Amino acid sequence: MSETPAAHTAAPAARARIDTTSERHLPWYHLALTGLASAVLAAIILLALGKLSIAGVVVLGYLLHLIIGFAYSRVREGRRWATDRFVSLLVFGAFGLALIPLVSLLMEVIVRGAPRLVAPGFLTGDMAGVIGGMDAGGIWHAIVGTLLVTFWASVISVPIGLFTAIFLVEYARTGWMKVLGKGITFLVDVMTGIPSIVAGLFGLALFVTVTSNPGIRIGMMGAVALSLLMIPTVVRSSEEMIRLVPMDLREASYALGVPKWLTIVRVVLRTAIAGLTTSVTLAVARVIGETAPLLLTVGALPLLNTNMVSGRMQTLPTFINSQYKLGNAVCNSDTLTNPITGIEHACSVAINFDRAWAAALVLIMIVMVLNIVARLVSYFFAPKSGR
Amino acid sequence: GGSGDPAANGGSGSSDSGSSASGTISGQLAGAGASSQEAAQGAWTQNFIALNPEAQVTYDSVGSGKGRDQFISGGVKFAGSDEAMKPEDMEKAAETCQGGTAMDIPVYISPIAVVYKLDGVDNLQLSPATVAGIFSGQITKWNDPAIVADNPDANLPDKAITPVHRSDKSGTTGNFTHFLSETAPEAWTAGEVEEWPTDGGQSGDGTSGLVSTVEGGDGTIGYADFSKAGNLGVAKIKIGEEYVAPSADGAAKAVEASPREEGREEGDIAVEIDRKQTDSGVYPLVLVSYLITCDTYEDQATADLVKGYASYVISEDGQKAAEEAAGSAPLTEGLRTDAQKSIDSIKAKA
Amino acid sequence: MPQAITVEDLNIYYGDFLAVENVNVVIEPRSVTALIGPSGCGKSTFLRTLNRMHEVIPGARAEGTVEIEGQNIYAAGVDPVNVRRRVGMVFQKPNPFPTMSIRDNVLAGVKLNNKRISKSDADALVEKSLKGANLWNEVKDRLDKPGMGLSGGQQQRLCIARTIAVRPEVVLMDEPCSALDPISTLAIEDLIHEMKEEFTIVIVTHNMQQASRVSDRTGFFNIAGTGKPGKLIEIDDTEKMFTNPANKQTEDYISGRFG
Amino acid sequence: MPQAITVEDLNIYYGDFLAVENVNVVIEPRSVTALIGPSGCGKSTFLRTLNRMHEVIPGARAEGTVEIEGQNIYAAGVDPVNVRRRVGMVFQKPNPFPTMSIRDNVLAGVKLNNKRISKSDADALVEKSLKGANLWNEVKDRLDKPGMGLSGGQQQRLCIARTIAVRPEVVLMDEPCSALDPISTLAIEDLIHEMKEEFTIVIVTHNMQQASRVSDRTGFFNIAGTGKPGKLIEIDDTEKMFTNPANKQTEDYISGRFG
Amino acid sequence: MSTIDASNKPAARKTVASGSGRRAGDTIFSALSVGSGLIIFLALAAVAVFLSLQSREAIEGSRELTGSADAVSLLEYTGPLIFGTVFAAVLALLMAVPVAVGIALFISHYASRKLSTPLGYLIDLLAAVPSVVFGLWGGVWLVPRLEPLYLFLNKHLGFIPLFAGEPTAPMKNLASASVVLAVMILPIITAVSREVFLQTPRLQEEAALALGATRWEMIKSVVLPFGKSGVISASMLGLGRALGETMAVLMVMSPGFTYSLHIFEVGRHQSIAANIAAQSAESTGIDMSRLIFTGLVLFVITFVINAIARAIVSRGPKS
Ligand SMILES: Nc1ncnc2c1ncn2[C@@H]1O[C@H](COP(=O)(O)OP(=O)(O)OP(=O)(O)O)[C@@H](O)[C@H]1O
Ligand SMILES: Nc1ncnc2c1ncn2[C@@H]1O[C@H](COP(=O)(O)OP(=O)(O)OP(=O)(O)O)[C@@H](O)[C@H]1O
Ligand SMILES: [Mg+2]
Ligand SMILES: [Mg+2]
Repeated sequence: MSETPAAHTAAPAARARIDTTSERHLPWYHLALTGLASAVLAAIILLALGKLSIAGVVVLGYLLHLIIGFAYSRVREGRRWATDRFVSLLVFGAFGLALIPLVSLLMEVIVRGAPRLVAPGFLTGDMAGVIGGMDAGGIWHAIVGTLLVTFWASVISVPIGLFTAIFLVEYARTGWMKVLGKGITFLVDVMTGIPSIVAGLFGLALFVTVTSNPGIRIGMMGAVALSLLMIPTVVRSSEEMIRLVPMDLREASYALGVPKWLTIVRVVLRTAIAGLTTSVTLAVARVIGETAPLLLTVGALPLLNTNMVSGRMQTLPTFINSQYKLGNAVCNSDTLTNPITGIEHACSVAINFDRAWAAALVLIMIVMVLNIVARLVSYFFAPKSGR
Repeated sequence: GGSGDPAANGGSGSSDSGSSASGTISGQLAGAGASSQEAAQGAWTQNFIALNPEAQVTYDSVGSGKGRDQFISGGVKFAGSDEAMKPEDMEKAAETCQGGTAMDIPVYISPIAVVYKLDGVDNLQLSPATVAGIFSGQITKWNDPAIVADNPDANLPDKAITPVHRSDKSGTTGNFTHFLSETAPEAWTAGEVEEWPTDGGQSGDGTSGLVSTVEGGDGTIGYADFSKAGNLGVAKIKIGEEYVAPSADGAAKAVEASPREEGREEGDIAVEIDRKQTDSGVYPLVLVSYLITCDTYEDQATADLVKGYASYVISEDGQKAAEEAAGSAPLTEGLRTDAQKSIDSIKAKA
Repeated sequence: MPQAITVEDLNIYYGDFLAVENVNVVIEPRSVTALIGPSGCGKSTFLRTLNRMHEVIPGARAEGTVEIEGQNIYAAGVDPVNVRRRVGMVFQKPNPFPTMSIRDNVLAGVKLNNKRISKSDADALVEKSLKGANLWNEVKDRLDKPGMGLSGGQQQRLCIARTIAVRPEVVLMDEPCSALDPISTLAIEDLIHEMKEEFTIVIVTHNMQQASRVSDRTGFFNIAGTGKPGKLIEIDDTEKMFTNPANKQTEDYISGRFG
Repeated sequence: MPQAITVEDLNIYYGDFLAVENVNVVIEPRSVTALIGPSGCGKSTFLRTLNRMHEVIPGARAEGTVEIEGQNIYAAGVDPVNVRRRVGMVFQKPNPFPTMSIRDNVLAGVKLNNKRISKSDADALVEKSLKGANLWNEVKDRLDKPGMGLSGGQQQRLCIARTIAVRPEVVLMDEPCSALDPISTLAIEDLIHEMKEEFTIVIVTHNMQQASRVSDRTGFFNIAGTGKPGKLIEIDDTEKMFTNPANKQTEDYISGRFG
Repeated sequence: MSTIDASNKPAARKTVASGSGRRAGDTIFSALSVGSGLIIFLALAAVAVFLSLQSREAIEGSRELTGSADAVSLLEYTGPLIFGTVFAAVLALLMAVPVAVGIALFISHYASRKLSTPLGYLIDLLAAVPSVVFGLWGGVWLVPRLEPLYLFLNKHLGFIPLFAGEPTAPMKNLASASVVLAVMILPIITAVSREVFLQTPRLQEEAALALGATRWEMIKSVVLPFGKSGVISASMLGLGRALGETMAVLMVMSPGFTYSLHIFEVGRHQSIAANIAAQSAESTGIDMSRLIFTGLVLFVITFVINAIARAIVSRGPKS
């Protein structure tokens, strides 16, 4: 040892005073200043190029700030703080970036969907007798259909998914169970890759074979097809959540003479409930907008049908899809008469698109509500850290 | 299923409807098939239900191919198809049709428009060869001499042409390419295809996808049901010596004047559209879509139901409803008479 | 009736690694047995075999016999859950249930097993157990607050309250006081004194004074080196162990402490 | 040069809850100061304000001044990261980095400041730090194994090694020995003796003997009751505190321990 | 306290050995767990069998097996589809994972508690948007706005094969499809990563901070290693979705069947799922069978990709 480690890490001379100016954390407004400078510079550059726009200033300004902020911090605060600043900027940038699609998408859907959404009878009516460009029609039947099909898909996949996750975390620890567990984990991963349309084809083939009725189209088929898509999401994310429950807690419970299954139910699941609700909500959100499998399995119907095991059903995604596919409507005459109610309606060329956007808005709102419910659940059941 | 269910699997007609003594038809009937017919079928089913409140007819627009498949397997009692049944399909359908035969009945005629988006050009006129040149990639500029020759008065820009085709397999593509291969065989060599024959290029899924792609670009051109053209420019096509805009009338006339396919069973009406006809006012770039039914069903109830529905579809009322709802061309009198004859032959298994 | 625990030829493994070798010992009923020894010698490991908590770790297993009430708890057909209900355990790190209030934490042993208990009984049990753990005065006004809100020492006392609320026959304690302040420690030590009237207690501790204060008998574990198995070197009356141990290793270890 | 730490009018809050009230104290350089007091009185809380670790907890804040080298570490513009680099900390529960090997755990702090440390320097530093924490012999053959594979006591010693590897000016220790066996404890205590030649050390301990053995000065914190703030009752030379404390509370507490 | 003692009095205590080995609750529960695992096994086996049976016609009728020049070559048919599918999904993943990790970190370690909950909620909302709507939005809003960026990259970085080629408007190309896919898989990766990051043991974070680490250094040395496997499995979830996504790709990309690296060119790529959706309506017989065969191939691709991911994860340091 030619040199003791202390010599270079702890030699008093090498120690800077705490308030040393060579490396110190500058207050936040330095960041704001560099940000402002970057924005101004961006504006000037764009002006020089003759391409000034707000979006351009934001984007170029952000990129410039990455460089300028870093360089400034590197000089004034040193390498470590500069890196820290840089990463903070990246992280904030990532968030801002994600807001772009989110906001624009919501805006787009709201702007295009809201007018039709508030039209009388849109939320409460169905499509009976609504033909051509008739400026009428509602989606109540599709809302109910979507909720039913998704509900039943959850009824099928949440228990299976949750129990599988429990198996993977709590049981598949030694011996043949571990081998089986590895196999299942792998298969679940593969399952995430099943294209939704294949799930639909499978659900169709399954029911046709079992009932030997080639024309069968019922809500339950859709639920089964969707659960095929939902299960892997449930398994994967709830597995993650259950794994995060500290071993300590299980041991504490075992030591109190609580059997394994009660420990899992009352301690593990209870502790993980917040994460589990998120998983299930995510899984529901994953499938609630699926079109292709439902198209093949539940068909379409302009009326309300709440029977899951008999008759076709309308759902929001297939409704959106078919309205979009119908495209521009024909308006050869100014008015159209609903053959069932006999009421005369105006004709609108864009009505199909309007209905599609409005239905999309409703679908998003449904998931929002589901999310809020899930959040309330996790809020009330999450571990109380008390800190 | 009982009549309480809003819809059920194909054709399980309720027992009391058999002789339709009350004058109304009842029972449940499911059909599936071409998406081109979706708007028209919507109008037909809804109107039919309004006329026969005891009846329940549904139509899933799953595509012609799937519709024929389901019809052959017995999943649905009628199908909608942009193409007449092929002979081998006819054989397969014999079982579903209780040993009888399946029938193609033309019910939906729609002109196909060549749509485009090109600022400053409102009245585009194109000859079939030019269209074929554009879509086969030989003509790439809007101010190409061939286009200029068709439009001597227009102010055509020096802009690239972006042809847009259907990315899905479709009857519209089939009719469009058939038209090109018949009228401009030198320029269009790929023949009649339902799937676009060449790789690459701009395309859209379904009519809506195609229309929105054409709308989304500049200097784009595509083909779509005339009724779906929306705000896009619609080109006049050179038929004979005239430039003809697509119209319901012209389409119906073109179908009327076309021969029937030979060698078909009695009652099976497959139109072989004559794309080369040049009579004044005809528009032979047209799509004919069929209703496919059996001539024999397993029970009287189903037979009555199908018969009633099909009759309504081809009736003057039905065709008018489709015209209003879907912008299709009403069947001409001659075709309707033949179709009615076929429909009248529908019966239950002895 | 608390019973003697008889351990015979016990070998304890983590997978293929023999962590503790050939333990033979009789633990007297209604007494406090302290286990001491250097870090890593297998005290915790051994303790956890006494209520079959060891096997909770994947791959961990024990060979040999541990008899309670003359019944080998490792015999075929014995339900580890039953064993653990009668042999309670307090851990080294405090581990209250994060989803439960202080009150529910104390009642966990009862409630998690879906047992029904009247509110007044529950209240009485909570008070008694918390008093036993010397925590009552600090938390009595916030029994419905989460258990995680307590300081480290308070949390550990909560865990002790939880364990004694089940009133097991045997209580195993793995350095229960290492996170406690002297006053709480003292209270726990007093409690251990009280408890041995009724329970058999085995306690792992690093604090030799604590061992000498609370225990009737003391066992000394040692380890020859890393990767070697731990062994029970000697077990004897506490007084004898701390004044006149039979084994040289024990003497070295104990005198090192007081050196 | 290690420096005195001067604390003036320090109030420490968790959100709205005043946890520690009005501390005024001067901690001598190159000395060991022990902090004792009952559980929950705010020893850990106070300790954590000395290197601004307190503010890591959401809602937690401190008011007042803490001067090191005559510079108030709570002054505007002072970088808490710089403070922490010079005021190291060992925690109550061992917390090695689970994804790192033993070697990397020791080097974790050093690598932050000095990216390009040569392999031989690093080796030497690892060895020296681990020896200082009395862990070298146990782990020298498995430096590349994960730190979590060690027993609790070994883990805590690894954390100590990690902290002293950075060689800070001040070392704060929050019950560093509560999970250690006597032999390791002794080694750490020796190490503390050695370290005070160069460092200022503040140690929280429940073990009053440890306080009397290692510290030059001892501070006693107390709390009037739950929900009340903790207070520094008295601080004085260790010998005086344990033989003749000025304050009645201190005497009660200390004699309770030895009762 | 007589009541308590009564419930625990020695007479009421059974012996240690009482009870019949394992209890019924445990047996049922573990049977349910294993059973659920087996159901997944069966479901997947059923899907695999279904796909294989249905694609038999295409395989048997392929040029490879029949040798006839008229028959469609499965290799030639499927190859570009595999390429397009994986290309789009991988691009989407490359774009989404860094952003998702950034957002997850933002929510877990940068934003204040008060802010982070609604922000997390906002991102979760994206998961709720049905893919048809993504398709609509992608076509109407996104594609025109990406156009200048594409042209810029194409012009100035065109020497990179990825950005080369001739972009034509509307930009219904692989790049647009990947961006839409990235947006679609963002919420699921974010949600899972965020949850994992939030679970990082406080003690370890404090350990790093106490050693004088900056926030980023703390995150780098503690949070990311702790969350690594979570992020990887979240990414696998996202990748699975990207590989199998149908409607959005269908609506945003003009398909083509080539092995082109030029992501800005239209009509060069197609994904398996979108191709099935586009073609299946009008396909019957062997054509349909061929489409189902591509579904089988997608299945196998997920198999392979997951196997690779697994190998990567298990090679990392074990805790
Ligand atoms: N889960 C485990 N897997 C593998 N080995 C383990 C495990 N837990 C402990 N060991 C090893 O078993 C031996 C005994 O460990 P144990 O925790 O019982 O020691 P201890 O005497 O309780 O130590 P301490 O006083 O530090 O708590 C040690 O060598 C340790 O490394
Ligand atoms: N994160 C927190 N949030 C709110 N209050 C806290 C937090 N941590 C501790 N407290 C409270 O602050 C007070 C002082 O706690 P502290 O942990 O400093 O005590 P201590 O003296 O270190 O106790 P022990 O000896 O048990 O470690 C206690 O009343 C405790 O409940
Ligand atoms: Mg131990
Ligand atoms: Mg403390």
